[in-house]
Amino acid sequence: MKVYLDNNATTKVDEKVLEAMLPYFGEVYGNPSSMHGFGQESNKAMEEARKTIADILGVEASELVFTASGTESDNMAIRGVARAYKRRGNHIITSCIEHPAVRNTCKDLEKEGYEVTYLSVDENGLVDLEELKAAIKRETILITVMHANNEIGTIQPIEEIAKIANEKKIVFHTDAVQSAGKLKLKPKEMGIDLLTISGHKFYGPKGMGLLYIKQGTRLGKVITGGGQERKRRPGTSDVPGIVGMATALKAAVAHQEEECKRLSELRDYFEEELLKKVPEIVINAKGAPRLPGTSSVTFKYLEGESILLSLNYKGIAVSSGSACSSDELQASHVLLGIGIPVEFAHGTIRFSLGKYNTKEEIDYVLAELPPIIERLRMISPLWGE
Amino acid sequence: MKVYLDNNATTKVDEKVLEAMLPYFGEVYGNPSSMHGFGQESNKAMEEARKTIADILGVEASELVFTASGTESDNMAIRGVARAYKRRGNHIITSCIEHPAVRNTCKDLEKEGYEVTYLSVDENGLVDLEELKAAIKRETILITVMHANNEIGTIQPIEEIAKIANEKKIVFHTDAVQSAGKLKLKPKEMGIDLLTISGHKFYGPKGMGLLYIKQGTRLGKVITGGGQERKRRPGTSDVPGIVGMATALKAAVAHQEEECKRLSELRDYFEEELLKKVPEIVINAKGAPRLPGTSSVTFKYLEGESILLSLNYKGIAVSSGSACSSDELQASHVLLGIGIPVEFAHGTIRFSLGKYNTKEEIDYVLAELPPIIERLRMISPLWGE
Amino acid sequence: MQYSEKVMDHFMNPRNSGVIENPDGYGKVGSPSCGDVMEIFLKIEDDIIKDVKFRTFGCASAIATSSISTEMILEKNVSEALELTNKAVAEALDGLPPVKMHCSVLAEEAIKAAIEDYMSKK
Amino acid sequence: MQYSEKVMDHFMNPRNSGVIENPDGYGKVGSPSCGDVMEIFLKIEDDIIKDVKFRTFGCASAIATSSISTEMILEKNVSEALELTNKAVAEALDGLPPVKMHCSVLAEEAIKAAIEDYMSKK
Ligand SMILES: Cc1ncc(COP(=O)(O)O)c(C=O)c1O
Ligand SMILES: Cc1ncc(COP(=O)(O)O)c(C=O)c1O
Ligand code: FES
Ligand code: FES
Repeated sequence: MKVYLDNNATTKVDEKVLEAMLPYFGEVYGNPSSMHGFGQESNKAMEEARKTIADILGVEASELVFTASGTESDNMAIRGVARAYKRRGNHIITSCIEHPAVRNTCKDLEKEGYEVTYLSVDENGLVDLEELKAAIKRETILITVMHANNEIGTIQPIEEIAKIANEKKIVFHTDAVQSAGKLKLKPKEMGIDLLTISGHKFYGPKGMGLLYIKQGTRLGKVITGGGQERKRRPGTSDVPGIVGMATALKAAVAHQEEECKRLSELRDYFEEELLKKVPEIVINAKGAPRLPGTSSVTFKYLEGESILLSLNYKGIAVSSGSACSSDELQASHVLLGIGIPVEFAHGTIRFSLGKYNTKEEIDYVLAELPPIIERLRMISPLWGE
Repeated sequence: MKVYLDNNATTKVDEKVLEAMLPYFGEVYGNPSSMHGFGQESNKAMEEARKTIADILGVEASELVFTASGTESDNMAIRGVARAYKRRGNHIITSCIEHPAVRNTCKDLEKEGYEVTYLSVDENGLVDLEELKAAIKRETILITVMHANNEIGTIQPIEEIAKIANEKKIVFHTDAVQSAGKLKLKPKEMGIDLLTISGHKFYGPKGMGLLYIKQGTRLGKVITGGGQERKRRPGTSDVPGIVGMATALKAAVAHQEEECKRLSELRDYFEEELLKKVPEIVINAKGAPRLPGTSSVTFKYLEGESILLSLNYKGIAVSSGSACSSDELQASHVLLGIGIPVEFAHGTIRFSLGKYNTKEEIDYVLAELPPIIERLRMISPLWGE
Repeated sequence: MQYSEKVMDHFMNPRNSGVIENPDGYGKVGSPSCGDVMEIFLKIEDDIIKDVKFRTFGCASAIATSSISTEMILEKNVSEALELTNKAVAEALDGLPPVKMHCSVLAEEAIKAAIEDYMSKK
Repeated sequence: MQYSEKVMDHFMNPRNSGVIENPDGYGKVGSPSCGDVMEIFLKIEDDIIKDVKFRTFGCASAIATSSISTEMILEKNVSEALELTNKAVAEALDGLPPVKMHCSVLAEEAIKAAIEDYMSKK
C-alpha cells in the first residue's frame, strides 16, 4: 500500500486541473502579450483565470499578480514593501515560525540595514497580540505573519493582526500558502494588504504563485524586465499554470467545508488512536486552531529521519520538519519556536493529510507505525533511561 | 488558413514534450526535496533532466540552476554579479539592443549606484569589439551581451566578447534565450560564465528558465527562501516544467542543423519574394549573421499595428517590435539602436518562423501581405509624398 | 489589449479615406516620428460639410477614429463639427483601450485644424 | 539525498544492536541536542573483540554506520579496531551522502571511546 501523507509539502495535480491545462500547451499556445489572435486567445484564458480567483477571494482581478511560486510572491511582497517604503521606515515585524521564504527574506533584509522583530509564539504556535502591539514603532513599515503554519498547522488570528496593522497604517502581508483552499480567505474583509498563494498546495500545478496586492499598496521591484502583469511581474506568462491554479482553487473552495470536516475527523481519529498505541509521544499545537489535515507528532527518544525512512519502507510518505529543509540537519525553527526541546524536535514527524487520503490508509499507518517506533526505540540509548 | 509566425515570442509545446511532462502532474507528484519515495522519484526525474541539459551544453549538472523564466535567469545573473562583486567594482557593460529583462535590470541597477555602459551597434545590430575594449575599466565587474537578438535576429560574436572578458577576468553573461536549440551553445568552449535559457522558445513549456553558472562564479541572492537548487534558487521545483524543458532542448538539438538550414532557406525565400512584390521595404540586419527563422521587415510609411491587425484578420500572427513590449507604444529600442529612423521603426514587423511552418504557409503570407500593404499605404499621408 | 468590433470594422473598412482636390478646409496634425499623422480634407457649402476625406498614418485606433469621425461630421454644420470631442468619438466606437485613448484626440484636432483653415480662408 | 542500498539494509536490519551487561569496554559519544548519541558495548578476551553491541539515537546514516562498524571490528584485535576510520566505514556502506559523512565519525569515536575504557580498566 502506498500512502501519501505529505500534502503540506506538495499535492497531486487533480485530474480535472490537468485536463483544464492541457489545451494551453499545444493548442492555445500564443503569448498573452501578443496582439494577434493566438495571443488574444491565451490572454482571454489568462484573464478568465484571474477573474475566477478574484471572485473567490472577493477582490478585483487587477489586484492579482501571477508569479512562479509562493516563495517568489513572499519575496515580492516583503522586498517590495521594504524598497517602496524605505523612506518611511526600516522596521519589519514577523513571527519566529514563518516559512523560510519569509524568514530568510527578512534575514537577508537585516543585512541590508532593515531591522526585524521576530515575534515569539506560545506552545501552540500562536503569536501574542500584546507583544505585537508593543513591537510596533514609528519606523514599522510591514507586518508579515503567516496564516497557517506548514509544520504544525497553527492558524494565526490574522484578522486581529490585520486590525492592529490597519489602525497603525502599516502594510500587512500574510503567507496563505497553507490555508488557500482550506480556510476562509477574503483579504478585503480580513484587512489584508498583501497575500501569498502557491498553486501546488491545493492540487494545482507546481511553479505557480499568486500575490494579491491591495489597490494602492506600493511595491518596489524584485525582478525587472518586460511589461507583463501590468508591469508588476515580468516574464512570459505561464498560461497553462495560470489556468491550472484557477481551476484548482475553484475546485478546492467548492468542497471546502465538507472536506475540512472530513479531514479534521480523519486527523483526530489518527491522533487519538496513535496516543493509545504509542507511549511517550506529543501531539504539537493541539491546543490551537489548526489546519484540518495537519498532525505534528513528537516521538520522544527518536530521530525523525529514521522514522521517516522506516515508514517509507512501508510505502508511507511523511516529512520530518518541512520538506524544504529536509536537506538541512538542524532542528526545525518552528518546533524550537513552540518550545520543544532540541532532542525532541529531532524526533518530530509531520503527517499531512489531503483530499485523496482515506480511512483505510490511516488504519494502515496506525498498524505499521507502532512496531517501527518500538523497534527504533529498542536501539535508542535515550529510551528507558 | 492560420499561420503562426511569432515563434520568437513563444512556441507551441511539442506533443512529445507534453507527453514527457504528463506523468509528473498526477502520478509522480512528490516534492523532489522530500526524502520519501514519492519525492525521490520526482528528484530522479529532475536530476535526469538536469543531466540531459548538462550533456547538451557540455557542462556539469551542478552548474545548472532551474528558474521560472528567461527573465528570472537574467535577473539572477546580473543582479547576482552586481551584488557579489560590489566590493570589486560597480561598472557593467551591455549592448543597447538587449531584451528588457537585461536592459531594465541594468537601468534599475543604475538607480542603485551602478554605472552601465550601453555599447552601440552598427546598422546590422553588431557590437564593435574595439568599443567594448575601450569601455572596460578597473571597476568593470560584468559584461552582458545577448547571443542572438529577439527582434532582428542578429548573432553577436559571443566567443570574441568572451575572450576579451576572460582576459580581463570580468564575468561574462549572455542571454541565449533566442539561440538555445538553434545555434551552437557550449559555454565552456565559448568562454561563457553565465548563460540564460528559457524553455518556451524551443517548443518547451512556458514558465521554465535555466541559468548556467560556471563553477566558481559568485552570485548574490535575488530571491531568498528554502534550500532548493543547492541553495541557489528557492521554491518548490516545477518537475513537469523541468522535464519538459530538457525534453524540448534534446529534441531541438537533435535536428538542429537540418532545421536551421530549412528555416534559413524558407526565410530567404520569403524575403526575396517580398522584395519583389512590395516596394519601399527594408530587410533589417540582412548583412549580419542572423537567426535562421527571423525576418525583420520595415514597411515604410506605415505603422506596425495596422499591418499586424490586418494580417491577423487573415489568420497570420506576427509581431510589431517584441511581444513583451506590444503594450508599450514607443518605437523599439532595438530598431532605433540599429539606426532606423523613428517613423520607419514604427512600421517594422517581425516574422519569426519555427519548425511547424511550411512553404505553403509562407506562400499564403506572400499572397496576402502585398494587398494589405497597398491598402494601408493608400490611406497613409506619408505615402507618395 | 483588445479592440471592440466597431474599431476593427472601421479599421478594416475605413469610410471616407482618400483625398479631396482643392479642399475648402485642410488640416494635418501629428508627426511621423511620434508614429501618427492625420490629414482631413473638407468640402464645405454654406457652412455645411458636404464631403470629407482623411488619410492616416497610425495604429488601428487612429485609423478607426479618423474613419468614424468623418462619418460623424458629414452633413453637419461646421460649428456642430467643432463640438465633436474625442470622448464622443471613442464612445461611438464602443470604447478604446485606455492606452489608445490619446489616438482619438488626433481626429478631434485634425477636424478642428481643417475647419479653422476653412474659416481663415472665408 | 539518497542512501545506498547497503545503508538502507544496515538501517532497516541493524546487526549487533542492543546492550551487553557488564561490558569490558563501554563508550558513549554525541548528545541528544545535536540529534545523535551512540553507545558501544564490548566483550573482550585477550585483546580480541569477542562481542559487540550498539545503541544509537540518530539518523539512518548514524544507525547504519554503527551497525556496519560493529561487524567490522568483531573478532578483531583492539589495536586493529582502533585503526578503523570513518572513511573505511563509509566505503563499506558504498558511500554516504556528503551531508551525512559526519555521522560516520560518531561510530569511529564511539569505538575508540569503548576501547579506551577497556584499556584504562586493564
Ligand atoms: C532575448 C530574450 N531574453 C529574455 C527573454 C525573456 O524570457 P521569458 O519570457 O521566459 O522571461 C526573451 C523572451 O521573451 C528573449 O527573447
Ligand atoms: C507556508 C509556506 N510558505 C511558502 C511556501 C513556498 O511555496 P513554494 O514552494 O511554492 O515557493 C510554502 C511551501 O513550500 C509554505 O508551506
Ligand atoms: S496613433 Fe499612436 S498609438 Fe495610436
Ligand atoms: S546523526 Fe545527525 S545527521 Fe546523521
